[in-house]
This record gives sequence, C-alpha cells and structure tokens, in this order.
Amino acid sequence: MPVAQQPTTLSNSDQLATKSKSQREMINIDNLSLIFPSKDGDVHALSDINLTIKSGDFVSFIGPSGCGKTTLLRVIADLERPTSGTLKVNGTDAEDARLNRLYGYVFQAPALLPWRNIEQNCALPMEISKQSKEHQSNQIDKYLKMVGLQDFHKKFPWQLSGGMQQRASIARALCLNPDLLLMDEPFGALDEITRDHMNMELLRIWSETQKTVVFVTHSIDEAVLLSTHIVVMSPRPGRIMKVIESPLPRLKTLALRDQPEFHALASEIRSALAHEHAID
Amino acid sequence: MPVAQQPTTLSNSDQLATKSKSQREMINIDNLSLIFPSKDGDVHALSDINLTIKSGDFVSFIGPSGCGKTTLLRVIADLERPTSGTLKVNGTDAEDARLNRLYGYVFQAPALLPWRNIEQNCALPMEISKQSKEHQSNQIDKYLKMVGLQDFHKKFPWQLSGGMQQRASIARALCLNPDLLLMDEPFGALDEITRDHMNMELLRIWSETQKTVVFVTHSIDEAVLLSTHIVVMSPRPGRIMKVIESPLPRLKTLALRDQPEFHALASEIRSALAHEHAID
Amino acid sequence: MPNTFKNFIYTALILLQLFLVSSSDIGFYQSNPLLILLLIVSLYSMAKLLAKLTTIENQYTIVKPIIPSLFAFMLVLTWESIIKGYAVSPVLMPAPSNIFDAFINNIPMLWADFKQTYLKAVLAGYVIGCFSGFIVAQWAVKSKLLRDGLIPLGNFMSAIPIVGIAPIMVMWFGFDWQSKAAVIVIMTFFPMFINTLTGLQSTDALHKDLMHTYAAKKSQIFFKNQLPHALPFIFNALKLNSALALIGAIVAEFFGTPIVGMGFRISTEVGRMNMDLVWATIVVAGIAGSLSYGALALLERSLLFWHPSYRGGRSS
Amino acid sequence: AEKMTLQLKWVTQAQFAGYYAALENGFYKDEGIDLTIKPGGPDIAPAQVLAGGGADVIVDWLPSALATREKGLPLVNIAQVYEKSGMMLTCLKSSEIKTSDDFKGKTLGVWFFGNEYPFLSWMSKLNYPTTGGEDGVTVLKQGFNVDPIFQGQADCVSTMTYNEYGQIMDGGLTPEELVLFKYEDEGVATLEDGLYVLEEDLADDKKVESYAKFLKASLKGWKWAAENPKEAAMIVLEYDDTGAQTEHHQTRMMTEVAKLLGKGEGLGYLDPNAYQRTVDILLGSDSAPVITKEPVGAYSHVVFEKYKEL
Amino acid sequence: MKQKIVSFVGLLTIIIAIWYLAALIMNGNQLIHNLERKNQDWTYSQIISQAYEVKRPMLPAPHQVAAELSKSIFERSITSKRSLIYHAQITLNSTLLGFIFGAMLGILIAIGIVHNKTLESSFMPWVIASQTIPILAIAPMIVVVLGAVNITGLIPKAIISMYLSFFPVTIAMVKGLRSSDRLHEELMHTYSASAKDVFWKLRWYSAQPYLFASLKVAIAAALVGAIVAELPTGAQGGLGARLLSGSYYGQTEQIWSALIVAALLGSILVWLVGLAEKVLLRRRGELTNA
Ligand SMILES: Nc1ncnc2c1ncn2[C@@H]1O[C@H](COP(=O)(O)OP(=O)(O)OP(=O)(O)O)[C@@H](O)[C@H]1O
Ligand SMILES: Nc1ncnc2c1ncn2[C@@H]1O[C@H](COP(=O)(O)OP(=O)(O)OP(=O)(O)O)[C@@H](O)[C@H]1O
Ligand SMILES: Cc1ncc(C[n+]2csc(CCO)c2C)c(N)n1
Ligand SMILES: [Mg+2]
Ligand SMILES: [Mg+2]
Repeated sequence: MPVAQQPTTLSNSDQLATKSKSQREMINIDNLSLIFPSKDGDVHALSDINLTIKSGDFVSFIGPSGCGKTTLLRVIADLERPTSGTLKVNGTDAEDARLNRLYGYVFQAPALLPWRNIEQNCALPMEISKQSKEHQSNQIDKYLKMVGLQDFHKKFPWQLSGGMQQRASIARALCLNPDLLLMDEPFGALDEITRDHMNMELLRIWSETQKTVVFVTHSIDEAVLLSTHIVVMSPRPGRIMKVIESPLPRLKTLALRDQPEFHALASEIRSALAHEHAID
Repeated sequence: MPVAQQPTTLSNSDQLATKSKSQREMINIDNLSLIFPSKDGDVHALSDINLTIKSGDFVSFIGPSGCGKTTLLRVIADLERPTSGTLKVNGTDAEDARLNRLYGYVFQAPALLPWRNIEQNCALPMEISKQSKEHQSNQIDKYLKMVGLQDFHKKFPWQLSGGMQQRASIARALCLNPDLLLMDEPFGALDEITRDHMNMELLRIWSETQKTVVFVTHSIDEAVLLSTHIVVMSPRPGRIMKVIESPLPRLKTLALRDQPEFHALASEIRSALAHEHAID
Repeated sequence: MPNTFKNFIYTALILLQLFLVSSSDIGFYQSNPLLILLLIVSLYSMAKLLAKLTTIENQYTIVKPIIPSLFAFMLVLTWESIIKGYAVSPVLMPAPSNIFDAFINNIPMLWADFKQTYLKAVLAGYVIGCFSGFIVAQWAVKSKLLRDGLIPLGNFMSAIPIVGIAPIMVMWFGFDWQSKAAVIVIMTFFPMFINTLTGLQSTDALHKDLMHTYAAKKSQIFFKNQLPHALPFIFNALKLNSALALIGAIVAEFFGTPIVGMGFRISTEVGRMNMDLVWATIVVAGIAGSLSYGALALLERSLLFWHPSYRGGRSS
Repeated sequence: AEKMTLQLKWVTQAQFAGYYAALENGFYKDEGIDLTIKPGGPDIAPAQVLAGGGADVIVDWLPSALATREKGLPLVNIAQVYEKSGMMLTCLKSSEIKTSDDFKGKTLGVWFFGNEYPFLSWMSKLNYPTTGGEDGVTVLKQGFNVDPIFQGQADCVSTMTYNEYGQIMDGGLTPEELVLFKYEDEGVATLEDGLYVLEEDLADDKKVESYAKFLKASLKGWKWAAENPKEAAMIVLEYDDTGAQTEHHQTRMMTEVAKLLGKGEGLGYLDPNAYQRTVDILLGSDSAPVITKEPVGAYSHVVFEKYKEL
Repeated sequence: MKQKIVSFVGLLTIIIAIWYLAALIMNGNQLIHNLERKNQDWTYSQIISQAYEVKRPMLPAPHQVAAELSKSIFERSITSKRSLIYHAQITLNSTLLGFIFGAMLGILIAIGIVHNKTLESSFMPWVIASQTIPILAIAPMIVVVLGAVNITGLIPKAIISMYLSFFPVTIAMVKGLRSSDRLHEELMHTYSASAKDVFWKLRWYSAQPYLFASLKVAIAAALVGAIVAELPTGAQGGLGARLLSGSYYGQTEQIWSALIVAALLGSILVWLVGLAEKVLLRRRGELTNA
C-alpha cells in the first residue's frame, strides 16, 4: 500500500534510461492527469503520470483491468486530451505527431470497416497517406501472410472469427510501417501458438526497423518476452506503480522462457501486480 | 498430419466417459458439419464433429484462431444451424433446449445493452424469465461483487473499460444460474490476477451447483486449470483433433499449477496444438 | 393431404366471389343482404392463403411478388363487390373495372400527362433537390458555423407547407413544368439535407478514432468513412423524396398549369365527374411512385450489401 | 324544425348573399327550416356532396349540372336564381386583341373543374382549336386568381363581372387598358347559379313541400340582399370564417350580383327558353362534347309552382 | 450556444438581404413591364423607390410581410377571424390530432410488419404505394364521404393529417425495430425471450432514435396535411384557408405571413418533439455519451 501512495516511489524518467545514450526521447509525459467527468462522480482515469520512452524502446503497460492502460495509450495517440500535465511525442505535441503520421494504432477491438474486405481494409491507411498502388499490394500480401490470413484477402470482416479480425487489424497497422506502434492488447484474442508466432514476428519487425513500440497486455509472459521496459499500473486513480527495466537481451527467443532470468522478471512483475491487487 | 486426417484417430464419444456412471449425456453431437456459403468459395467451419459431453463436465475447446470454436458453441446454443449431422442437448434438440432456457451464453464480446446500466443489464435475463425482483437484486449484488464490480452498479457500459464490460457480461450469465454454461473466451480481456480470481470463482460455482460448462479458451493453462475434458480443434476444415480427459482432480487450486501433473497435461495439449500448427 | 384440400376450398370460395361480382346485377347486396357473407368468407380465405404463401416464400423466390399482388387482387375484388353490390354512384366512387376501362381507353392522354408531370417536373426537381441537399449537407458537416445556421433554418423551411409554396412558385416560374420542379426542389432539399447530415455524423466512434489516428484529411474521412456510414440515411431520403416529389408536382398543378399533366387531370376530371379517369390517373401515379421506390430499394440493397440489415454473418 | 343542408359552389362571398341574408334574418326559421350552409371551395364538387348525401340542395351551374346528369347522377334544376351570366374573358389591350377574331396564337386563362364548358363551346363556335399552335389558342388552367394577367403569363383571363373583374381594377389596371368579352354579348351565355336536387327526391311530395319552403325563404333573402347590398355584404363578412374578405369588395360584388338576378316575380323561375339556349350551346360544340344528347327532365317547375302556392 | 446564435443570426441577415434584393428585382421587373405596357417612361431611381410599395408584389419585402404579420397577430384579438393566431390554433388542433393518430397508426403498422411476415410481404408495398397517391386529390373525397355521414370539422382534417404523417413513422419504425445489434438479438435468442420481451427490452430501444427522427418528419407532415385539408373546404378557417384566400385575392403579403406562421408553428412542434427526445435519451443515460 505505501508503495502505491508515496509519490517518491513513483518511477521517474531516469529509470527508463537505457544503455545506448544515442536514443532520442520518443515520448515524454510529465505530471499528466485525466479525469472523466460523470454525473455520479468523476472518474480519475489517470493521475500524476510521469514517463519517458526512448526511441527504439519496447514498452509494455500492464495492470489490472480498468487501471487506465487504454486511456494512457489514447492520450499518447491524441485521441483523448489530458486534464492537466504535458505530453511530448517525438519532441512535438501529440497532435503534431499524429498529423505527421508518426504512429500506427491497434485498437482493443478490431475496428474494421464493414464495407471493405480484408485487403481493402488493410489498404485504407496507405490510401490515406497516398502510397503507390503497387507498394500497397506488396505490403498487404506481406503482412496478411505474416498474420496467417493469406487466404482471406477477399473476405469481409463479418465473415471472420474474432481472432482473425484482430489479426487483420494488426496487419493493417503494420502495412503502414510507422516509427511508433501503439498496440492495445493486440493479441488478446489469439491462441498461444498463434500468439507466440505473432510475438516473434513483432519482435523481428521491431528490431529490424528500429521502431518504438508501446504495448498494452494482460499477459506477464508476453510483457517479459517482448519488452525492454515494463510499466506496472494501478487503478483508481490510474497511476504508474513501477517501471521495470528488463535485464534480458533486446532480441529474445521463445527458448528464453525456460531461463531463470525470465522467471525472475516475471515474478517481479507478478508480485508488483499482486501487491496492487492486495490493496484493492 | 496423419493424425488430423485419419478419421480413426478422431476422438469418439467413449473417450469422454468419466468415472461416475450416473452422469447423463448433456450434449451429444453426431457427425455434425457446418458450411458457410460465400461467393468466393464456401468456408467449411465445422466438419465431421463427434462429441459427447456428460452433465457435470467442464469441457474446454482449444485450438488456433479461426478453427471453429465459436461456431461449435453457437451450434450448441441454437444460434447457428448445422449443415448436416445431429445434435442433442439434454436429450432434446438444440432449439428445445434453448426454449427451455437450459443454458446461459457468454459471448466473445460483452454484448451489453447501452441503454441499461450494469445492474439493469444483469437483470435482463432474469426479467425475461420472470424471476422475482427480490431474487434479481440478490443475484445481482452477489455476482457483481464476485466479478469485482460492486461499485459500478449504476454505471453505463460505455463508462467501463473493456475488461470490466466483459466481467459484467459474465455476471449477467451467472445471475441466471443455468444448468449449462456456454462461455466463449470469457476471460480473454482480463489481467492474470483478475483472471485467476475469476477462474477460481467459476470452478467453485461449477462444483457447488453441479453445472455443465462448455468453455472456449486460448490459454492452455486456463484449460488445464479448469477442465475435466479438453477438446483440441484444428482449422480448415474445423474438426476435433483430440479429446483429452484430465487426470487432475475435479476441484483444482491455483497451487496445482506448480505440480508436475499440471505441466504434463499442459505439454500434452501444447504438443497437440503445435502439431496442428506445423501442418498449417 | 388435407392441406391441399383446404387450399382448394379457399381458392374456390374466392373464385365464387369473383363470379358473383362479374355476373350479378348491380345492387346485389341490396337485393340479397346474405351475399355479403360470401365476401367475408372469401376475405378470410385469402388471408389464409397469403399466410400459407409466406411460409414457402423463402423456398421459391417467384412467390415474393405474388403475395402483394394477391393482396391487391382481394382489395380490388372487395372494392368492386361493394361498389357493384350497393350500387354506389359512379360520381362518388368508381368500380375498379370502370377504372380499368378508363385507363385502357385513355392511354395516349395518360401518357402525355405522365410525360409532363413525371418525366419533366418530377425528374428535374428530384435530381436538383436531392443533389443540392447532399452538397449543402456535405458542406455543413465540415463547418460548424454553417451547420448551426442551417439546421434551425432547415427545420423552419421544412415546416413550410408545399401548398403554400406552390402558388408562389407558379407566380414566379410560370405555368409550365418549371414551377412544379421548383416546388419539388424545395420539398426534397431538406429531407436530403437533414438525412445526409445525420448520416455523415453517425459514424462509429471507433472508426472515427481510427481515421483520426491516420491523420486523414477531411475529404478522405468523408469518402472513406462518413459517406459509407451515411449511405443508409441517404437512401432513406432518396426513397422518401421519390414519394414526396410526385405529390409535390401534382399538388402544384392545382395552382395553375397548361392543360396537361396528372395534377391537372385529377382536378379537372373531379369537376367533370369523371371519377374513373381520376382514379386511373391516381393508379398511374401509384405505379410510377412504387416503381421508382422499388428501384431505389433494389439499388440500396446492392450497395449496402455489408450493412447488418442486409448481410448475414456476425457483428463486427 | 326540419333540418336541411345547402352546399354552395364556392367560398363564402356575396355571390351567395341571398342564402346568408335569409339565414341571418331568420327567413328559413320562419318556414320551419333549420338550414346549414356548407361553403364550397376549389376542390369541392357540389354534385358529389349531393350524391354522397352530405347536402339536400346544391348551388351549381347548368352546364356542369347537365354534364353530371349525363354521367349518371340525375340532378334536377328546381329554381334558377341568376338570370344572366356574369362570365367574361378579360384581355389586355396591349396584347392586340380587339375582337374575337384576334385570339389566334394567344394564351387564355380558363377555369376548369366543370366551369370550362361555356368557354369550350365558344371556342368551338369560333373554330379555334384549344390545343395551342399557330391557328389555335393556348389554354392555361387558371388558378385561384387573376395573377396571370398581371404577370404577363396570359393575354386574357376569365373573370366574373362581380368578382375577379373588381380584383383586376383593385390591382391597378384601368378599364381603358382592357378589352372585355362578355359571354352574354358573344351569344354563348349559359345559365349560372341555380338550385339543384336529386330527381328521385322530387317524387316525394313532402320533400317538394320542404324545397318549396326553402325556395321561398331563399328568394326572400335574395330580394332583401338586392335591396340592401351594404347590409347583405356585412352579413356575408360575418359568415366568412377565413376573415379574408373585405367590405369594399363584398359590397361591390353584391351590387354586381344584383344585376344578374331574375327580375320581380321571375326571380327563381327557370325560363325554358334560356334553358334551351344553354343546351343548344353545349350541344353545338363539336370538338369536346360536353353533353352528347338532348337532356330529358333536367329541370322541373314543381317546386317553383308549389312555392307560388305557399 | 452563443456561437450557435451568432451563426444563425448571421445566416438570417444574409437571407433577408437576399430577400430584399430579390424583391427589388422581381417587383421592379413587374413595374417596368407595366409602365412599358402603358408606354410611360421610367428611371431606375423611380423603380427602386416604388419596388417596395407595389400593390400586388411578386415578392413582398420583409418589412411588408412583417407589417402584415404584426397587424394580423398583435392588432387583433385572438378570437377574431382576422387574427392569424385564431387560424393557427384551428390548424394546430387538427395537426395534433392527426399527428397522434398518425404516430400511433404508424407504430402499429410497423409492429405488425416486423412481427408478421405475411403482413410485410402483402401490406408493405401498399403502404408505400399509398403515399404516391396525391393527398390533395383524395382530400376532397374524404371530406365529402365523411361529410355524408355527418362527420365534419376536425375529424376529416385530422384524418388527412394522419394519412400524411403515419408513413414516415412506419418506414422508420420498421427500420428501427430491425436495427438492433445482431449480437444483442442473439443474446435475447439465447434467453429464449418471447417476442414481447424482445420488443420491449431490445427492439423498442434500438428503434427510439429512428422513432424520434421520424416523429419530427411526421409532425411537420401532419401540419402540411392539416393545411391541405383546409383547402377543399376552403372557407372554414385555418392557415390553409388563409393561404387560399390570400392566393384567391392576390394578397401576397397575406400568403407570406400565413406561410411564415405555418413554418413557425411547424418549427415549434418539431422543437417540442426534439425536447421530448432529449428528455428520453437522458433517461436512457445516452446523452453524455457524445
Ligand atoms: N468515457 C468514459 N467515461 C467515464 N469513465 C471512463 C470512460 N472511459 C474510461 N473510463 C474509466 O476509466 C478507467 C480506465 O479505463 P481504461 O479503458 O483506460 O482501462 P484499461 O486499463 O484499458 O482496462 P482494460 O484492461 O479492462 O481494458 C475505468 O475505470 C473506466 O471506467
Ligand atoms: N458468417 C460467416 N461467413 C463466412 N465464414 C464465416 C462466418 N462466420 C465464421 N466464418 C468462418 O468460420 C471459421 C471459424 O470461425 P469461428 O469464429 O468459429 O472461429 P474461432 O475458432 O472462434 O476463432 P477465434 O479464436 O479467432 O475466435 C473461420 O474461418 C471464419 O472465417
Ligand atoms: C380554381 C377555380 N376553379 C373554378 C373557379 C370558378 N368559379 C367557381 S364559383 C365562381 C364564381 C366567381 O366567384 C367561379 C368563377 C374559380 N374561381 N377558381
Ligand atoms: Mg483497455
Ligand atoms: Mg471465436
């Protein structure tokens, strides 16, 4: 309990510093709060958030349901305005970053347009940023294959299973090849094996293209397997409880899961979360 | 590959026989197939499904995304008509079972009515089956508390996070106290700790009330932790690859996860699934 | 099969009523009030037959248009029976058979009326009205300023009764079809405007967020997200307007026209007590309106194949 | 008192002042009749109301009554209130129309709704096709008013001496700018406002008696109105529910109407010669025949004679 | 709110300016036409000074209409036949009655169509065809037929009103009652809810937005219907009768002021329906969900 409530133990930006000093600051959040006004009492969705994410980092948000993970991601994406505090994305404010098409966002729900088939849905962001038709179809072929939907180019969203829809929406975001990827529980509806596969593919893409990834997940294993930093959040009001820097190598393999370092990190996260739940 | 294609290795009903001979047959599926017609090629969602589920069983469906788990559950719930084959639920056909309000269904998405607050949403099925107001409010209090939403009675669905909505929809199904629970990835959007809690609660309710539960999940651990039987499915066309009867005790605890039996069963499932994926 | 037998009885009863109507003397209900029972029984039979037909509707698509036709047939038969049976004066209400005769005997005249009213006034007014309503709505959705001004004004204008506008338009645009087209433009503009605006604003919150993350330009948001979402609303307006336009043209012709046109025909022939011709013209209007409505509904169905109200599949 | 309903041909105005005056002055009550007057309007066909049972007596014009009779509704004229026709075609001098020979190629405004028969007969007599073109006349269905002549949409418009002509004056045109063609002068005058009932009702002596009483009170009202045009106009104004009529216009209308009424004892008497003249004119038009054969029994003097006996 | 008023007033100013200009051009042309017919000379300044004072203007200027409006609204007692308020109230009565009939009929037909396949396939096409029948053509017939059975005054007018107003309600309600989320329908299916439950707990709610949108259209249509119904019966009061007599006597100011009162009345009615909608949606808790 004292941990969550003493401001001193709140992570500060220094904790996120990584080995490579060449990294730019990609996201800088300073004293940010967000309140949803509501008739029967305001909801403090985010409170006093301080966080710095460097470019090339893979940062996961983890925390109990309703703790504000989605809200924080939405603030970064300029989909929600903070009530107070400042936020810089790639040195500019969130709106400019969005206008510069800096990031790709994968929503918690698939958000596919029902009048477009899967291929056309994936083409949408590229059409909007005016990429060539040829490039579009190359990207679509590549990423639909990657997510295992190569046979579903012409199907409409309502003809796919929940997990397939989610994979299509991931392919759509990847097609755009943005510097910053914001992903809200992208693999929540996938089975373990597909999920492992997608995790590995995401890691590969991330390291090959030097992207920054901000990732919301409920799976401790997934957080450990993917992240360079893990941000543990606590609810009511939503705040950052702990920021853990991963001691594991940047590029991990599935085999790592059997290593003791992996389990050590996972337990650290688990106990941080359990502590939080205990308070509840 | 030969496993999936040789009909002889398909699970047959005998494999589901349990120790207690007193159990009735709750669900009996015989040679069932379902094809979604579509302009660009029909989709064989289910093919030659044979399965018997006895009353009191806790059966999990597990399999790669798109393999037909949801479709099979929907067929049992009389939400989808099979193209061929027969299906008996509690000795009657699926429609009669539905009309007798035999089962409660938890959808993959929360499906809350936006014009009702959480409490009213939970009351809906009880209103429909004409239960007393008093009973309604008792049930609602009990189950909303169980899913950790005791402070959210009067909130509307859009004021809740994704995971909270899903918990509300689980509470709604439980309030009805049906003999048969059909659950489609009910805990998909929950963090591990909430999930563990919910798992234990579900197990408790199941064993106390002698329900039959048919459960779709992506988590092998969850399947092992909960089920008496695990049905492993494979996609395109969707078929049952293997039915595994759990050697673990019916009433499990979280501590069981550290036992070797647990891991043995998990690996068995994992290898069945991996085998399936290798084919892909 | 008892069912076939029942159906046979039903059909026979209806045919009996048909025979009664076509062979008896005028005023048969007055001379023999009991005959009215036959009408009631045959109405009941038709209801039964229709119910039966709907159950097989899904198997045989040809059945589909038969059902409303049979319904109409029964309506016409009842109408004919009552007019003939009670010897209702043709000055008050003509029998369907008289209307049919009038229709057949006056095809060139009815065609000329149709050309004047439908092919000139209605088409021109409808196209201009719907198109401009759409264009203005599409501006308004971009500019809050325009919207705040136009919506109350639009509500105000749509409350103006056509019957009041028509004489003014005749005064301004002359007696010929142009004034009718002007009335139709005014009538059809606001339904289109309001519907398009509502439709363009009705986009799914999640899809709106999605376009927002793409930093899509207004025109891109418009064509790729808002317009598809608005299509059901736009079709609503198109269908509503197709009925409104015809009414508008006909009403406007009451206030001055050259001596041709469907509205002219109706108002003049009422005065001349040619009720059969009046109804023949009404039938033409009904057919024209229903056909255009039906054509729009078909187009809607094919364009909105993805909409939950037309497609199968699950929610997405 | 006996209930009775009279359906007028047009809206409440001094054209029907006699009935309103009789009602207001209690003449109907004196005869034991409880009369309801239903005003007409642009889309009310009085004959329809009569056929539907909504009225006992209607005011109509003879040509339209004869046409209706041929359609199978046996209307019978029981009294003729207007002796002379008030119809005119009013043309602009500037449109270079001086005589009826100049109509060729011109645009003429005409009332339809059964009021077009005299015009069609006239054109037929003058040998003008009414379908437009070089040699014919272009006909417009004139709306509710005389706007077409003000806005240059028509060269001539139809007017009644007692009504629309006054409106043209009010609108700012002077008699010097106009050329008038009175149907009376052109020899195509047909009988206008008369009282009509259903033929079958005349077989009933009691009904004939009631009609006679009604006629007595009505004619008394007309005589009073003709003598007191100002007061009659005020009564009309009072009965006008729209509140749109003006005193000036109604007084003028009453004065003009008085000129068309039958004289002295002849008021209400249908002159068989005038009747025959109307029939001949209607039969004479060959292009669009209004009536195809000589009507039989279209008028009856029984009510008028009974009234004389009262 | 403030900005809303500003933009509305701004637009109104522009419209009035255009109106003045149009009046100048239209009436001026008419003046020139008349003067030329009389072979009189004219100058532009003369035309401009007289354009707003013509006796039978093609388009009366806003101040002329305003003068007529204030004369017939404020200077007469509301029981006077010359008061527009008096006539508006006559029209309002039949509008409201017709609207209530129409809305109920529309909802009932929609419920029937949604629940009964036979009704849908046999009846629906005729509901649509009914609206292609020109109301003005059958209005007199309704008046005559009902008059024959001694139903006069309010009822025939309300019936004509109803005829116009039930249609939008039917169409929208059929759509609305079917617009419920597929997932929610399946949910009710799993509860094996009765048709009544599905209606009252699901369809009725998903239809509400459609219902209110269509009620706004319907109440405006009911007003048009009431006014149309006042035409054939010409002389019995009401805004329709005012329009007609204004037209009959070439009193354009009278037409315009009746039109404006009609439109105002319509706007108020539509606004009231909108108010009811807001209250209801607030009860549903949806309004904050912007
Ligand atoms: N529009 C809103 N109005 C009111 N409260 C809201 C709104 N959106 C979110 N909240 C509240 O904000 C809190 C945080 O929500 P958020 O969606 O960010 O949670 P989350 O961490 O993403 O949870 P989950 O893992 O369940 O998706 C919740 O308590 C929720 O009830
Ligand atoms: N309405 C439909 N039309 C056509 N194909 C469909 C339809 N619904 C489902 N399918 C197909 O049926 C197959 C099985 O779908 P289902 O939803 O049962 O998968 P699932 O096992 O539940 O997957 P997930 O884990 O991703 O939810 C998929 O390939 C899907 O594309
Ligand atoms: C649309 C219309 N139709 C017919 C008439 C003809 N009419 C009926 S009664 C009457 C006497 C004059 O007041 C006249 C001329 C008209 N005026 N307007
Ligand atoms: Mg979330
Ligand atoms: Mg599924």
